[in-house]
Amino acid sequence: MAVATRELTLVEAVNDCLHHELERDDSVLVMGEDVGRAGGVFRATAGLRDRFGPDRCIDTPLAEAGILGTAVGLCMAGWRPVVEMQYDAFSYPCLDQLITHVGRYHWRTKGGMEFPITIRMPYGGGVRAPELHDDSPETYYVHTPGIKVAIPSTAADAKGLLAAAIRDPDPVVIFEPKLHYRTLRGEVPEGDHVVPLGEARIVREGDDVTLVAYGSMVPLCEGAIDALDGEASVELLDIRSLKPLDEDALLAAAAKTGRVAIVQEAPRVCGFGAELAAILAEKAILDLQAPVLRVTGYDVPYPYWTIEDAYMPSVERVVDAVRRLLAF
Amino acid sequence: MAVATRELTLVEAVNDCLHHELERDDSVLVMGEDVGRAGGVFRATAGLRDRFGPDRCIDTPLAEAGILGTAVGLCMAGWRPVVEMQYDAFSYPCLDQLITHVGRYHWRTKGGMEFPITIRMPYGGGVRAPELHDDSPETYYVHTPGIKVAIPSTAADAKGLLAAAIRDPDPVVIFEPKLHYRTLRGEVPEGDHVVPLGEARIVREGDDVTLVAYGSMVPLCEGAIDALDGEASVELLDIRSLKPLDEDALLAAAAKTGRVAIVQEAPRVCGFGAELAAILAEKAILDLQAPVLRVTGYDVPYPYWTIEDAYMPSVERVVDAVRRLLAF
Amino acid sequence: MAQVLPAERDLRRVIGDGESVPDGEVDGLDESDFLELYRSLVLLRTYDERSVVFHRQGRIGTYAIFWNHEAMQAGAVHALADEDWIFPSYRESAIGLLRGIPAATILQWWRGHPTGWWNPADYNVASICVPIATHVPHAAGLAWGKKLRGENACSIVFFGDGATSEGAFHEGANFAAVMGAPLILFCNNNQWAISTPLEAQTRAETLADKAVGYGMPGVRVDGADVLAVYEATREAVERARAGDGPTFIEAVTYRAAPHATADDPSAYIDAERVEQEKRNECVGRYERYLRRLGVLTDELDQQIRGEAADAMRAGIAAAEAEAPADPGLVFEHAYVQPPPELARDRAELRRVLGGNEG
Amino acid sequence: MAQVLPAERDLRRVIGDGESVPDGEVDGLDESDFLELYRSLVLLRTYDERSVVFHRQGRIGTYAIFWNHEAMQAGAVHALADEDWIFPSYRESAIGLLRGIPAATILQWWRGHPTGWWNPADYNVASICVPIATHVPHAAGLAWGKKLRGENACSIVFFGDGATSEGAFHEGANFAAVMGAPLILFCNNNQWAISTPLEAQTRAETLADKAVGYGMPGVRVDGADVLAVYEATREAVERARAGDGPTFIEAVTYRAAPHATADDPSAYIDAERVEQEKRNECVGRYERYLRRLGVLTDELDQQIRGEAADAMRAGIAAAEAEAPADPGLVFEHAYVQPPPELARDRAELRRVLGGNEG
Ligand SMILES: Cc1ncc(C[n+]2csc(CCOP(=O)(O)OP(=O)(O)O)c2C)c(N)n1
Ligand SMILES: Cc1ncc(C[n+]2csc(CCOP(=O)(O)OP(=O)(O)O)c2C)c(N)n1
Ligand SMILES: [Mg+2]
Ligand SMILES: [Mg+2]
Repeated sequence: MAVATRELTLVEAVNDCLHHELERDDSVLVMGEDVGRAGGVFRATAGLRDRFGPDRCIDTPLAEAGILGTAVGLCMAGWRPVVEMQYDAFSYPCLDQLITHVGRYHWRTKGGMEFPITIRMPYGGGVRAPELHDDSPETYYVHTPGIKVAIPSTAADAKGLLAAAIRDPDPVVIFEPKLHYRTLRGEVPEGDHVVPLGEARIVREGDDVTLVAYGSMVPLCEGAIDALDGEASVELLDIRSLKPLDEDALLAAAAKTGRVAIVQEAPRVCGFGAELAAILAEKAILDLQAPVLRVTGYDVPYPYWTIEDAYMPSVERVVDAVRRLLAF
Repeated sequence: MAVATRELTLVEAVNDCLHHELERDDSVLVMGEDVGRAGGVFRATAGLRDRFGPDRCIDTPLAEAGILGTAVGLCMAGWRPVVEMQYDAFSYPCLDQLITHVGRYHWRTKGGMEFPITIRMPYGGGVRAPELHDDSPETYYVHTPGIKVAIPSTAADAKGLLAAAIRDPDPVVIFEPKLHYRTLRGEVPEGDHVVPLGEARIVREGDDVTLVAYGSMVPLCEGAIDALDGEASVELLDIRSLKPLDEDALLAAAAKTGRVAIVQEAPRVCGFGAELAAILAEKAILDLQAPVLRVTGYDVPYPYWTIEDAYMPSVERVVDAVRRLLAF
Repeated sequence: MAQVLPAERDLRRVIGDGESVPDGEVDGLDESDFLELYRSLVLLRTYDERSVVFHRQGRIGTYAIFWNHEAMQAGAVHALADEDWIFPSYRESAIGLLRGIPAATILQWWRGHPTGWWNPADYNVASICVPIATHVPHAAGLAWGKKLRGENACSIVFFGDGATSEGAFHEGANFAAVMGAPLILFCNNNQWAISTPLEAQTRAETLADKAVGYGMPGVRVDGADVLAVYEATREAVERARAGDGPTFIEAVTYRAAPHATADDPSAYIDAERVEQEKRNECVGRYERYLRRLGVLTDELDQQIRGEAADAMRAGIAAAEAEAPADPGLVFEHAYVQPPPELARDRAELRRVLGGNEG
Repeated sequence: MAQVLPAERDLRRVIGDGESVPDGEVDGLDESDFLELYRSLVLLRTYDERSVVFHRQGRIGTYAIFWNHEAMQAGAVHALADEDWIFPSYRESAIGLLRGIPAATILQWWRGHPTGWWNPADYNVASICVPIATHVPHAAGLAWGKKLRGENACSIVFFGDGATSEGAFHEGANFAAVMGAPLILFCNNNQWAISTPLEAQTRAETLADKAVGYGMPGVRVDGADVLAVYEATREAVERARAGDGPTFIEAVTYRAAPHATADDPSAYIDAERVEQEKRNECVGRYERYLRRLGVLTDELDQQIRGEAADAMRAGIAAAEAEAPADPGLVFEHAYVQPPPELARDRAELRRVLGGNEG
């Protein structure tokens, strides 16, 4: 049976998901800075306040730790809070609550209470903004025990992963690639649409080299593959769920070509690419026919935006990595 | 010419260093919770207030973000603040200041101003304490651009790396293995003693397998090597400076045996062990004769202390990893 | 423009010293309330004093002493209904005793044994909060969440004078005020944060003054006066239930014991002041009050103290009878639906540990 | 017990409306001060209005408009000495103009060009703070650090009404109070944080009430009255220099423009109120005051406005004449002594970029 779909932008898919999930479960509420009256600075929450009222789409005081901390208490009162952090770098004040409490409270209750908090935030660079509107902070989140993390790279996944997060009994963080909020469009299933956490997605099939990416690096890698047309047959794996991780898909994609480059926008040291490379170094060592390369942001403060393109992984850098793998 | 030394515990070496550095440079000051009147909950700052006065060894209000945030301003006024976080997990409130400002402010001034902040804190588990006294949070710090990180595993290095940090023009974080504050003793040079950042230390020489570790995992690995006596010849590399990293020493130690296990107390995903493994997967792929193994804490909340030994990397787990490498 | 509500700067007191300061009374308390309060005080005191001994004997780990803090805990809890939630800090570790949590459970918490943790929903007592002030937003969220659901429950959060310096206190208090959450912010002002005295923590004349900045009422009570604490909390609870939002209570006392068993306060504390506080400590003060009232007899006192001692004897026995924790619990309850990696790790650990056993 | 200093709840005003509300005066200001203030206001206003145009023309990026905030910035800065430090938020991005930072520099900041950054020590103006309230502790630390060194400088930090909800504001204010730091906490209360109105931010009657909780004086001034702002800041500076610690100033105004060029306030703002504020905006009010005083003539006004327009014309020309930034700057100034990895990365980037160029 064909599923009805609609063409939506990535941010419209987020909005569609929120409408559907708030409709579906009246314990779901949305809270954050400017999510209500304004519908969010990217309009991800537009229309929710009108439809569900100011008690289910709440403009909070300007205090990220307070937002996440009160969300913990809201869970204890039976709510499923979907928390918006306005921007990646403005989520840092909430890290203390995240590490100290959100990731540990279920454990602390001996499994007695659940903390089904969803934290969603726009992330990533390339948007020509003043500093601190460009970070890729997934390491801080994924390194934290008790937390799950997913990052969509398509409109359909933006809806499906967010729905999975909201319905998940554990705290889940969703990073939304803001660079593609309005530029990426795609067919999105109407109504119920859940993409389970822990399942990677093969974006392109190929035989020579494997690219592994997530979020806004996926369309970038597609660009690189297009640029390599005729030169190499490239497999592209979209990890999309960082924790839980689809290790089988990772190992299969690596084994298929034996040549792997991992592309990540965040700074390199202890980025998620390091985790993926470490897994390969442990579990795919006999399959590897070349070094595992990482193409990443650099370990420097995210730069002034006139030169941000030199900071971000680029088609050129990915193409270069693929060529180096082929030449090895 | 022989350097005069004294036998000190690890925490005494920290204290000795602070006395020496405050004496040496009157722009150095120490600040934190209970560092003054009480001399620190581990007595790392004992005697400083009496000797240098309450303006150079300051009991602050109970606010970690405020401590690190005011330290930024103190630098702008020409001070070199040495900031104590009372415990690993109580440093999390300062992460926002760290990521948002401490790592970026020098860049923001176009190199015009320096922020020679030292953040030191006791870290790690095994001390039979209530929760949140046991974390190994180095990933949150080392992933942050603009920050340097070092972790000593001996009394002499506890002094020498801290001295290097205090004199370094960049922000440096020093994690001190609290499990060994009083159990590890060693000869410590008197007076000036600086261990440059960015130089690893070969602890044991060996030919069959390489163990790579830092902090409290170093003595643990020594125990494992002793347990393996006669069975395997094991090289042990103490990374000790995570950023800058002594990549040459890492690659040399890996190449020497071709079989590497990395031991880290922090949770596995995106731990510093992942970074080390990723570097090997890129730069030592032809030298590796076996998978790169990681022995780490698990990706779960640090447990109740009666079972913490099952969480922490143990001699048994390290020995098991070495045997698996040998059998590969 | 509405008038700002300045902190009530006078310390509220009900219980006198039997001589110069006359006793007051509190409306609506009958003899059974009086004795119930006494029972709570004695239970907490016995728990605390025994715990210090157990620590010295190596039977529990580091322990945060709450000697002379019992009146704040017992008085406040007496003003709550069972559906109201309590958010304790480590200083109120044993407050759950007043809600029926067994002494063994709390002792196990201090013994680092998994049976020391409980399901908060079973007692409406949140987990013991170890990091300072970070539970203030939790309590605000719970209270707000109950209100959103149309339930009548309120919540109370306990924290110290030092905690008022943390951002988490500020954000939680402000959220509670803005959301009109039925929350009682209960500040145990024992005038020390480990070795840091109150004057190094704030320049506010009183901690209750902080309420002004959140647009909520702030009151000050003598924290060693169980009846004054009860009365102030009862008023705050009434306000909360009436939909008038949060209240800040500053209970003023003095830390008459070390911060915790690991602490040696001799380097920083005023020993004379400690002695003075000890002479006027909260359990004895209330006991004398009850005796003046004629409510407490020697016999009754013996019985109440005996019951508390029995509870502690049974508690430590039960705790020590518990089998050692299974190391496999390391992987339990990290997630409701754990990532597959955890099962692999658990199997690996079992293999390695098993290898040792074999 | 000392008396608490409640916020001065009356809005201080100096400049009247020329009709019902009479003008006041400020001691110690001579004609050159009056004109200096006017010059500052006009320069800031011109910067702001031109920037909105430049943004529409695609010549600068997203821009945080400060129309009708000029009086707070000019009035406060006029009360400072050159050695005093200014900690601006994005809302005060151009405040450095008053300290001699070229317009081109600030335009470049909004153009994302590296020449938009400056060395704070050159002007005693800290970097523009983008995240809310996190610079409050910096300003407290600088002021405290100057005091520790025995220097006489103080510092002022600008932040909004929304910022008072953040933990960083709280911790910074409390540190300043405890350390007796010579700091002025200057709150631009424009009654909106993007789309969030003040009543969703706090329940305090006034933001100045927050000062009570830190034991520091709090004052309220009309933020569109440059003389009232000047006077209140001057008093706060005097207090700071006398060693009496920090002061909280709430300057009350109303955001009469969108939050930033990317913002569409029509969904949430009260359009009528905006129109009313616009009629009484701060530059015009002061201009009329000066004309009533007879200090400002048409000719002088023309000249001042012309100078400001020239500065902006020159500024944007200089900015646009700047060569595109070298991508290699990505690696510059990350560290004073960079880890060796960065040199390798830089070489790799050069190789890849070079390969494209070739
Ligand atoms: C965030 C955080 N920082 C530091 C600590 C270490 N610590 C434990 S108790 C304490 C003092 C707390 O003082 P106060 O709030 O007055 O409560 P009291 O212990 O006096 O009841 C400190 C600093 C902590 N537990 N959490
Ligand atoms: C920590 C942080 N959270 C969120 C933001 C996004 N943000 C930018 S401006 C703003 C509103 C600030 O309001 P206010 O403090 O009143 O200052 P105003 O803009 O009105 O001058 C917000 C939420 C931010 N910059 N920093
Ligand atoms: Mg206290
Ligand atoms: Mg505002």
